[in-house]
Amino acid sequence: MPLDYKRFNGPEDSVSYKRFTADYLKSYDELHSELIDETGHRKDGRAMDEARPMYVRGNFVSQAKGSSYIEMRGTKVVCSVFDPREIVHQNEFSTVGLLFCEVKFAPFACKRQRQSHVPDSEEKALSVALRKAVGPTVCCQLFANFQIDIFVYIIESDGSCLAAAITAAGLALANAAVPMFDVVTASSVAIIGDKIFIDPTEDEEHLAMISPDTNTNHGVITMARLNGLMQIADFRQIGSLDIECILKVTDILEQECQKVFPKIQKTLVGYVKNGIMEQKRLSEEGKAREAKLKDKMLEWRSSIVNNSV
Amino acid sequence: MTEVYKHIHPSKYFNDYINQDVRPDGRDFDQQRDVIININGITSADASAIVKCGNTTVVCGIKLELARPKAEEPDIGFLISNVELLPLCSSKFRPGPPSDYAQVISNIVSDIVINSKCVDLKDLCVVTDKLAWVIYCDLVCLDYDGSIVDACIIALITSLKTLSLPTVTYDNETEEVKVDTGVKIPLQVHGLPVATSFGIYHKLPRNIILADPSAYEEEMCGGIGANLIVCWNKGLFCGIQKFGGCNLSTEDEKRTISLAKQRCKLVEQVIETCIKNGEVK
Amino acid sequence: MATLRVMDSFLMPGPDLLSSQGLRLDGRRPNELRRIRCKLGVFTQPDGSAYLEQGNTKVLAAVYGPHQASKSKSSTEAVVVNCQYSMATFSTGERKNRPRGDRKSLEMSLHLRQALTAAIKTELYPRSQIDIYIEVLQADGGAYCASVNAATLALVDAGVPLRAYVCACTASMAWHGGSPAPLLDVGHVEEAAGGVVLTVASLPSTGSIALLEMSHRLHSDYFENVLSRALQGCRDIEVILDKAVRDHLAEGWTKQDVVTV
Amino acid sequence: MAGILLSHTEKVYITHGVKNEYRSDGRSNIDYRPMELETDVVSHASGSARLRLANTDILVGVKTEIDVPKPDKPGLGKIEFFVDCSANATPEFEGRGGEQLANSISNIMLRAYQSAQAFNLKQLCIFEGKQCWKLYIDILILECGGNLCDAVSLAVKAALFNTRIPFVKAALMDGGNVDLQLSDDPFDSKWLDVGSAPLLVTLCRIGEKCVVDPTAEEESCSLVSLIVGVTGNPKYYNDYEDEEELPAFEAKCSVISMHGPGSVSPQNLRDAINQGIIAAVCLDEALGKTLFRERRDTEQFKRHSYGFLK
Amino acid sequence: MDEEGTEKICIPGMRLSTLQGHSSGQGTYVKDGYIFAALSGILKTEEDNKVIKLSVVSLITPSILPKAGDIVTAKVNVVNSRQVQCVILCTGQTILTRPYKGIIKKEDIQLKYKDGIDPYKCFRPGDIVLAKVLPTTELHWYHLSTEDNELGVIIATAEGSPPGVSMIPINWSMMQCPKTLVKELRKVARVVPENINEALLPLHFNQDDESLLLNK
Repeated sequence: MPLDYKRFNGPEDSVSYKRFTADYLKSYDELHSELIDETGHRKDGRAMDEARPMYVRGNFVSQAKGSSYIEMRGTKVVCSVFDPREIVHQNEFSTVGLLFCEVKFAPFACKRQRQSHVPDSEEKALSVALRKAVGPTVCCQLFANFQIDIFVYIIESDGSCLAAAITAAGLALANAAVPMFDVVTASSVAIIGDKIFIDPTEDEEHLAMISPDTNTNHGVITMARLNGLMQIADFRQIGSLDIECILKVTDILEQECQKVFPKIQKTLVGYVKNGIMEQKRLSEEGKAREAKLKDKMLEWRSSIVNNSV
Repeated sequence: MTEVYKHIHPSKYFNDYINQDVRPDGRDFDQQRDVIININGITSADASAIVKCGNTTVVCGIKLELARPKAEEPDIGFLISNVELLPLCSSKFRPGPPSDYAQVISNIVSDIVINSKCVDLKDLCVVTDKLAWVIYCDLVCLDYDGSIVDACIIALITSLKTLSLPTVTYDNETEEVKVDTGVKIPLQVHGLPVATSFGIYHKLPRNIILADPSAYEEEMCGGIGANLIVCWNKGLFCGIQKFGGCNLSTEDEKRTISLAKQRCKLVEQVIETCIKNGEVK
Repeated sequence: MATLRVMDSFLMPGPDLLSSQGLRLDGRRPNELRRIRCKLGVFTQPDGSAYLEQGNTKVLAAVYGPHQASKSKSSTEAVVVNCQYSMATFSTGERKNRPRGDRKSLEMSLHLRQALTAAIKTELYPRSQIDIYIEVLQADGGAYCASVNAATLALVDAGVPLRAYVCACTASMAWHGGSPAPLLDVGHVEEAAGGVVLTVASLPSTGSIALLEMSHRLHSDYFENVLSRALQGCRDIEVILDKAVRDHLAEGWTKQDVVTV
Repeated sequence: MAGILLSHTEKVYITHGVKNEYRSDGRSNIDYRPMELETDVVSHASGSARLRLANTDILVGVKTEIDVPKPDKPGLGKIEFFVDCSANATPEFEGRGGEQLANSISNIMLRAYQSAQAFNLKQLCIFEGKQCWKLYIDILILECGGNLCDAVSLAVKAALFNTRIPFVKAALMDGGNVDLQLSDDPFDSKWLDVGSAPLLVTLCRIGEKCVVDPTAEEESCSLVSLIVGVTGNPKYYNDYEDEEELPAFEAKCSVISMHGPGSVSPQNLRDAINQGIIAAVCLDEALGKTLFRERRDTEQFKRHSYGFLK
Repeated sequence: MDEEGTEKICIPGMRLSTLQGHSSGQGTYVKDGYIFAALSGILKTEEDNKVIKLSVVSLITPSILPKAGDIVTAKVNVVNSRQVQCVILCTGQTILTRPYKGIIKKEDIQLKYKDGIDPYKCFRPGDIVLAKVLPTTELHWYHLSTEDNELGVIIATAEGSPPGVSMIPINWSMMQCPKTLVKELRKVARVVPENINEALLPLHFNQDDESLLLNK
């Protein structure tokens, strides 16, 4: 790999100390048995079908047109959206605008290895997936020949990053007052054997990607959904799953996306309410100032009159 | 309407405020923005801090790695700090490799930390010529609203102060490395550098010094970034840098240095209380 | 190391390239071409396309145009010939990391353009552009020659007016029993052995040379000798190409309909 | 694929055709176009295949290299997909013009081959933790006539089926190095086990219905398409003496992905996945039988090689 | 907030009504015979010719682009003998956070004497102008016109004057700096006063005070 002269680099042979810890190379079975305790609860105490609590807010980045922040315990995602700008290397007339999506991990986002600054294939794949998921919801025909930038930064990653990124982008777009067909929310599921982990953590996702030697189901599915129009904006699966399982998970995911929706709805309505209040306050202040100005004017005019007299 | 005016005629808009002895966000010329610190909010990092100075938000995450020390300096470890100005934090920055400005900021922050000698690099060596710690400090700006260096230094120092190193055993014969995360030793941090940014606004008859400028103020003072950065470390004056902008008179220079000294004490207190509270938790 | 080898070949120009019976490493005689097989119109989407095998070297060519030239390239006098030479990542013994964009491919693209511009009646299409794309599927020496020959066929298939066929051929030099013996159509093994390689692109029917390139050193006394051997190769190739074109045109017609000139 | 301009009425014509299960080339919505397949077409590669699906032309070469396995997966080999969109297909691909399309195809292929149930990387291991084989699967797109993904996956599976990996003797030396001995005999090698390798099926939503194997014209009428990767049945790729020893087989999805700017309704999605699995199972059977027949012909020197000259 | 109940808050994708008797305005779209909201904001209804027009008003300026017929505020960057290049800052009351490139061709500067006009005598780099957007003919360039009397330079600083000191129009083609008294040629816009107070005030009234008071 070529050396990056624009940053400070550490020694080339440096490796994370976690490589030398006792639990670096655990066997599949060990990892598997750790996921669920005797009572059928997950490592973090959740039930199998319980999503993590989600903290949502908009207006996170003061310099962006619209922005959002989503936190699902260990997964923290920031998204900001900027106004349309011209497409640099475009020479053909188009009737629709473009979405430019970039997903990046913080160098310290992953537990295991430090993330390189150079975009890796996972970041590129996430960017493509994000673009696919938010594409159907943005009214692209309104900004033909221009592009809207959507940047997602994953501060900390503990599973379901894509789902969090999509939901955050949907909120940030609405926050930026980009005309949209619908609010988009996403949710993901990890499947290991006959167990379905809703809103998986990094460990659960990691294990779901490894195939056990037996021919059992394993995989991760992420779905993005337009809640008002009841359409599926994106569906991506990886792993190896049979058809019954996929169909079952599709239903579950639809419900999960539906569950996220009210949170986004509430946030957006909250901002409109605040906005109305703010507007009122401003208009009152404005009126007060106007009155002051009028007084001053009268005073001043009378002084002219007096002077002339 | 104000916004339109600000957009169309920015210099006049700004001038109007300055003439009334007030800044557009309502602060006095010397007034700093509030500092908020949150420590160890990111569990995937070995140590972390989130710092907000007004709107400016910087996250620092530290990742520990092990490597063989350099042959010419076999008994010292590595402290690598980088500042990342993301495209999402402001429309000024584009995706791709770091811009010139980002590299300058990265350099300033790294220089301040290395020069302050707050971390003795010899402490980072595990076995001479064989194994040493590499501390990667990644500073990420999430919201760029001026005085980025101040926030970066606070975030970096706070997270260094909360960092502890796991114990490492190195077998000289088999060259096998074992790390025990159960026993951790806090990293020794000597001193506490604090940087304070100023903007110098050109105005007749006297230039005006703006402490802790916002992004808009920095722009009005000429170009992106602060004009003047003053650095104090535990009551010791340890650096001053001036970049472009207007000329600085001697009395202004003295005033900024004393302002920075006051601020240094305040910030120290904030960091100390924050770490204490964190430990109590 | 490299200079040493050049010296070697200069003093004793590749005595190991010919066996005592006067046969080459792959069993050919010095003046023998490798087997050429070709086909026109392999694809439907391009305006013209051709596939050509020269021994183990396999090349695909596609021609698009003439069409409106992109703004930056446009010329009011003549058509712009745009060439791209690309090698499949699996075309060589060692895997290539990228199919094009490296220095060698860019040089090849440039040489192709020079040879083909000489053959095309460029003055017929001002403000237009012809795209010629070459894809080398398998490289076993003489990839440039095969590319030129394939591009000629593709241009014919596209119906682009040509002055003449442009054919390319390589020649090298060996010694047989003390006398110089020029070798025709150099293969990869012979190229790698480090002898001189002269590449000629010519329009045999007009007798003109469009491109001449030589690697390594050769005594000027033997140059004419090698060049004439290469030109002979071009003439031989022209006959093969011509036959391929006629066969292609004859397809779907009965033989009687085609008047053989 | 860009470069195809259809008028509104042409689009309406295609959409109505699909609605009535009757497409402009006479196929029904679940029919594939005829394909031509030939393996072992590139001599510099360990395995190769060329597939022509109507106008779509794909050439795949598989090259092998010895590499060091990843530290967290010591017992597995490596696989890499590289797609190159040749400018022969369309002038838009000149230079780096086809890179985006190429990346999206290589990405979905990589995801489809990710599960061990689709392609077991253990067979590429030479010496655990020290040495393994790395497969470079180089895909060259020579002509685009719609339905690239399906064609690529078919050609890749055929090329892998055609790939031989030399037997290597590995011994651990002092100092942790591995000594490798490669046989000089090119026939001293093994075939790869690719029976379960996945095939991709693209389902293009046109109007309210989904079609398989869309032509380029149909693709330009569609706002969204679903790609389903389905694992293959080893039965068709191996010479089982006894039908009884066959492992129980169930087609599984190894990847599902959506492309294009549109969205689908949940019911549409379910139907499409079902439809995709059925199509993939049929394709897999046809491919396996063809490949197996070709291999037998080659072994008996009956096969005639055509390449691009046919 | 007692008034709050009367305002209907919308978020994108909310179904507002059927298309019968209603029409879709700003911030809404039509799908399958229904009107949906496209922005988050307040629902506004206007009755026009027995058809109720629904539109959603966002509290922050929506992401829009200048379109043909809009009056925009632009800043002049480059002036040459054939055209004037500028950056569009606002359309109407809406601030554009991104700069969009605009061009004023020589023949679109004023209504009369189109041929004899010299762009240097109408605009200078740094001037703020009001202009109208013409139909788009080029990618990424908005063609603008200042033909109308109400369009042209509104803010300009004379050469040599300190920044922030604007010139005052003295006739339709000339402006003067209040500090240095330098006169310069411009294609001046006839600004129709919006605020009666402003009109009553003489123009050399302490401008700094005035603008502060108007900040609302």
